[in-house]
Amino acid sequence: MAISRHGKHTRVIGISPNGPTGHGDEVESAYLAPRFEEEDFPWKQILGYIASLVLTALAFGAVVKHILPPAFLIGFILFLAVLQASLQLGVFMHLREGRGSTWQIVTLTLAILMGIGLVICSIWIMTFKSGVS
Amino acid sequence: MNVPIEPESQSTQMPLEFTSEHESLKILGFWAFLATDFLLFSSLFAVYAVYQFRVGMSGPTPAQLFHLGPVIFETVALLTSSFTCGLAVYEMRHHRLKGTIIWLAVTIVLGAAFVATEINEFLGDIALHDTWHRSAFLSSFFTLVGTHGSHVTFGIIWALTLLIQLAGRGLTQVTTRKVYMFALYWHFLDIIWVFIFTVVYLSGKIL
Amino acid sequence: MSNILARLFPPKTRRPDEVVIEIGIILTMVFLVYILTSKKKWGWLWREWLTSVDHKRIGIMYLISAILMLFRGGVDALMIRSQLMVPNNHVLPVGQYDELFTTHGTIMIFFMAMPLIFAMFNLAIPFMIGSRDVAFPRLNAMSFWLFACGAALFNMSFLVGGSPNAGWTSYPPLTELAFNPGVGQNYYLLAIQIAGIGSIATGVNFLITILKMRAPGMTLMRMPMFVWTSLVTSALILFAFPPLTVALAMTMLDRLFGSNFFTITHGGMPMMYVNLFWLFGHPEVYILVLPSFGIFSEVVATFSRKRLFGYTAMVWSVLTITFLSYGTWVHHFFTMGAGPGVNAFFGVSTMLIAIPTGIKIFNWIFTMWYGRVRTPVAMLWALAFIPTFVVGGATGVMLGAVVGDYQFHNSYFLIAHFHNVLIGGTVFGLLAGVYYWWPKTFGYKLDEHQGRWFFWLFFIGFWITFMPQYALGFMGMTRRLYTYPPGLGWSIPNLISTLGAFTMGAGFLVFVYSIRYSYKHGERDLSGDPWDGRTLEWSLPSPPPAYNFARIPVVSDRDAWWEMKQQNQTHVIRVNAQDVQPIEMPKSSSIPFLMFVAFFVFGFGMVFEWWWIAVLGGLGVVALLIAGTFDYEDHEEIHPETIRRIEGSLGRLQG
Amino acid sequence: MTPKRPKRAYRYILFMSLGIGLLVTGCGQQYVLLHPAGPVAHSELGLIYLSGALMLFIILLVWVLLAIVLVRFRDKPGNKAPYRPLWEHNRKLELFWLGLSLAIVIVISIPTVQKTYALDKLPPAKDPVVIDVTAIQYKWLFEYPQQHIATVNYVNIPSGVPVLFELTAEAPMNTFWVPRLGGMEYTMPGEVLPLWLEASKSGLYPGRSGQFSGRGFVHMTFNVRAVPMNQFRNWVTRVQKQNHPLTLSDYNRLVDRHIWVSPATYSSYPISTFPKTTHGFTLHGNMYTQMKNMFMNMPS
Repeated sequence: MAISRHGKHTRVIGISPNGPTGHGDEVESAYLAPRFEEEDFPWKQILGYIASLVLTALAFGAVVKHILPPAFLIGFILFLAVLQASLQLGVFMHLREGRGSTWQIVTLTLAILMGIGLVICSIWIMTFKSGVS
Repeated sequence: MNVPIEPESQSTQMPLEFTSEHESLKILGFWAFLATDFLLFSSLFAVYAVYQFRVGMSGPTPAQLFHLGPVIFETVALLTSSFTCGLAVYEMRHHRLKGTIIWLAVTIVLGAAFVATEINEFLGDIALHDTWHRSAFLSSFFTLVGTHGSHVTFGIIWALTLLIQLAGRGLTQVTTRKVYMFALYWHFLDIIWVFIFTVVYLSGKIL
Repeated sequence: MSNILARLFPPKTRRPDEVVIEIGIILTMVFLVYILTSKKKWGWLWREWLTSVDHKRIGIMYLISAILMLFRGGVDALMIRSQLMVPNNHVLPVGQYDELFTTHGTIMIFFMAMPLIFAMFNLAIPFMIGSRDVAFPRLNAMSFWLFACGAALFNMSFLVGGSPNAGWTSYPPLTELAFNPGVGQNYYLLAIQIAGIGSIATGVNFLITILKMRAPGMTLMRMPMFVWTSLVTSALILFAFPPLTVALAMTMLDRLFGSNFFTITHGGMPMMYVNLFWLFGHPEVYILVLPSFGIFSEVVATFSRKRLFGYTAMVWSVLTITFLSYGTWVHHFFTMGAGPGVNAFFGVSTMLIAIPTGIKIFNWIFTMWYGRVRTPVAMLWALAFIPTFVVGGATGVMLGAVVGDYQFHNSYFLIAHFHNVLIGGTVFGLLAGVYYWWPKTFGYKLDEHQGRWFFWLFFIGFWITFMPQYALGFMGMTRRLYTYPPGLGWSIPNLISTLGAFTMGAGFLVFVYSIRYSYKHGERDLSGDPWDGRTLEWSLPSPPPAYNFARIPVVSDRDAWWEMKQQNQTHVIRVNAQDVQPIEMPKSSSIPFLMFVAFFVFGFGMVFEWWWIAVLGGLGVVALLIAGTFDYEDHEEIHPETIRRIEGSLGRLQG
Repeated sequence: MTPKRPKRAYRYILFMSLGIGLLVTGCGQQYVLLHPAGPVAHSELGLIYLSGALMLFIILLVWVLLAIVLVRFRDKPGNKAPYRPLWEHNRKLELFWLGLSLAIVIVISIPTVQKTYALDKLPPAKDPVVIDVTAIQYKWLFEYPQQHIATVNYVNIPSGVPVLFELTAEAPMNTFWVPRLGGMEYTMPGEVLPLWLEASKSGLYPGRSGQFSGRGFVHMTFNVRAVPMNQFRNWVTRVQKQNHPLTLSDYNRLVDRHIWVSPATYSSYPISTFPKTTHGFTLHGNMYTQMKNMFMNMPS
């Protein structure tokens, strides 16, 4: 069952915890139980929007002002980008919602792992050439 | 042993787009597609990361090529469109057809502004002969950003067909599912853009 | 006009046998058209097959295409082996030899093994999980037609324009315009790209099908092993194909639009292609072999009359293989100087895969332990798989040991290794599946006696063909060599190898004859359970009705059907005449087939750089997508009366 | 179907003769990988033997197990072997083969990692001879930046001294492979990859390419001739005195893919040739060394 974290403004649209999905046994369906939440005013969306603008401004400002040495600066703005992405996923893409949302989280997590591995390994492989010392 | 099949009565509590078991499968399928698309962009990012300093004999470097002004505009436009798209889904979940259509239309307009700015930026580069014939860096830059741009363009066409369907059929199990899927796609493109903004444009100005 | 003709039919030396083959292909097509017209079968073809979204029909179409492609790829192989039979041979012109090994590899991987795997998916998985269809039937049809489009485009290169000639891996800069000006490479890029889109769609489809469409009670750990391996294969497809898409697209942009990804000027970096290609290519190996592992698990358990040994360990090893397979791609280019750190890391990760694979092999052997092993042809293929695949796996570890690979890379040792894995693993496994599920698909068994001939010819031929190639590797023979001088000791192993290849070819002919023979005289399968099977597909009549299950079974154990038989509960799969409900089934659609046409036009235009044709095809694709989104009538109901009639005629009505 | 004694004996003989045949032919000189002529190839062969032996053990284990199972548990009337259709789990057995595979992988991994790092470094004490290798469509061009001479389709090296090959390509990729001296390395346009090899004793070692590079790929062969150091020096001096220099027009003829040339020797080469293909960077024979050589070779 979707747990409300927003007090009384939140109307939880849920299914009883043992609500079956028609697949799997009880243990599985505890994870796969449908979960949804929706509010009476789009606070979440508005806050998310403001946060995304602030994060963008932060990254932009940091780069224009060159507040850190390049390596740290890139790390910092990448961190901000990851925050932004999580924001979009959580607020706008309703990642945790759905019938059997576990599967979309698993798929996406795997894809993100693979994607990061792909980029890092490619850089590692392609830019580091052995020299005979 | 006998696991009961889901009673339809419980389904009515769900948002419309999830009520039909068949339609909700498509949403999960779309997540799987997004995972694939994410890896497509990862590959493009990997190529860009390796190629960004391979500017050839005479090509411009990232710092020389990029102008942050239009990029900031693009970023804000896309972030805002992501917000309006979120509002469209919010309206849809509250069964307000008119609100859904309006916010979706705003999303389309903002998306179109984004694409127009990007095309304008590209045309500016091409006018300066900074085409992708010049260097591997330019090839990877235009391909990465262009792939994102064409995704956005495709999204706009998709949203237009959705508007027609919404106007004609109202909010049904099928149309809401389609709007929800479009929203996922649109926010996903926003995420990709955040990384393009960071890895391509901002990093290009740092290094 | 003459310009166009010169591009379509470039002036190359066409030898008489080529002309004969080309005329043969054209005559066959004319003949087919004539037969269809004279027997008035066009409507039937259109309604029952071309527009069908039924996974059974689609599976059969995959199967037929795969067998055709096996023939084409096999002929390529035989011509390669003929050329290499004796030293200093010039049976084939050098250019044609280059085309042959390219089309052989590409066809076998992308247009034979992949569709055969998808055939198995389509013909078995919905039955095994107790479902009436796949999650997205129309997408399924589209996958098939995109594959068919890729295959058609690729094979057309033989007739029109010229074939690709840079090997199935097609490393740039050899594939760049500067070194490879013909249209052959364009065919390669477009054909694989289009078929690849179809593969990704299949991956999405079966991932969701298996995750969400299982019968009640079938938990993950109650899924048959083949369903497990198909699940992870689908995931692998999702995660592995994007890098290929990117690599192919970039090569295409280089060739057609003058970008500089893999060129040797302006900072292009050919090695990036290699990196991306193997990012796809290595998981692809597991995409090809994991379904066979699954088939093998089913077949061995069935014909040992015993539960699969170490099911949990098998599941975990499959998952481990999947995960590890993404971290090993560099072992395909240890010799590209990425440095000792990279090489050591990827060398060890490669060898780690041997652990779960080893576990699986022992589990299969111990599945037979304390069992009762029958050996029909399906089981023979599965039994042949173990000793063959273990050699391939073992030589794989030798190749994974980095500095050993410095010597083996691109030598015939490697050739022997991957044929050992791909034939011994993939092909044997899939043939086991073909023999195992043939009665379920068509309602009759393939002839066992002829099947044994096929098996022994192919199996013995395989060992004769590829064992000498290990020796050739130690003798320093490298792959893709057009010819070789005498005196290096290569002559005799090559001769033996060629004889073996022709033995395999003879086996294939027996197979084709056997299909024809069994169609007429094969043993009909009336029970629906010819092998005394264990999983749900054997609870259905052969061939199953359009809706598969009149009544969705409830699963309480791993080998659901076996368990029902043990407890004399087989009647539960039968539906009561009174409570037959209407069944909603997907409706046929012409869009997937039209997609084939549109993509074909697009691909053809791109290959020849006739942009207006390409744009026309591209617009067609977009138009069809839009048409699809406005098509709300994608389901229809089967009337209870129809179901009652069908089930009644099969003798499957209760009461 | 009962197993017959004579048939088994026949199989036994067959396997024995096969094994012996393999062993005998394995010692033949044509198995170049088994006859290393230098430390690199020797080290690589060591690992091949180690992994090969362990793998042979696994292969035989699996084959024997399979044979036992097939004989013992065949479904035939009167088979007395136990039948336990529900037996699907045995922790000890499963742990045993998990441990076995893990142990084998560890045993192979350790020397693999060691040798990967070891072979990446030149032996410290000895001063290497540097040879710049360019794969052209369909020739091998060898340039000696220290001696400033060039050869085509063959290369002479001193024996007992490590030789550093700096590999690049003018056109599609090839691999540089001299099986008896050691494993291969790619030649890539725009990149320079190092590969060191050493011939312990004098001799003629054939080399070839392992990466298909186009229609004339079959011609991508060369010979490595290893001679003692003093002979090598004499040869260099002779070449510098007697042969013609490699002119730019010669070079342009070399890079024409339609022209096939026989082995050739040049007393010098245009300094720009090698850097041209690699954007002015080589590992050892870098611009600095080359310019130094140029000055040293200039008639004063």
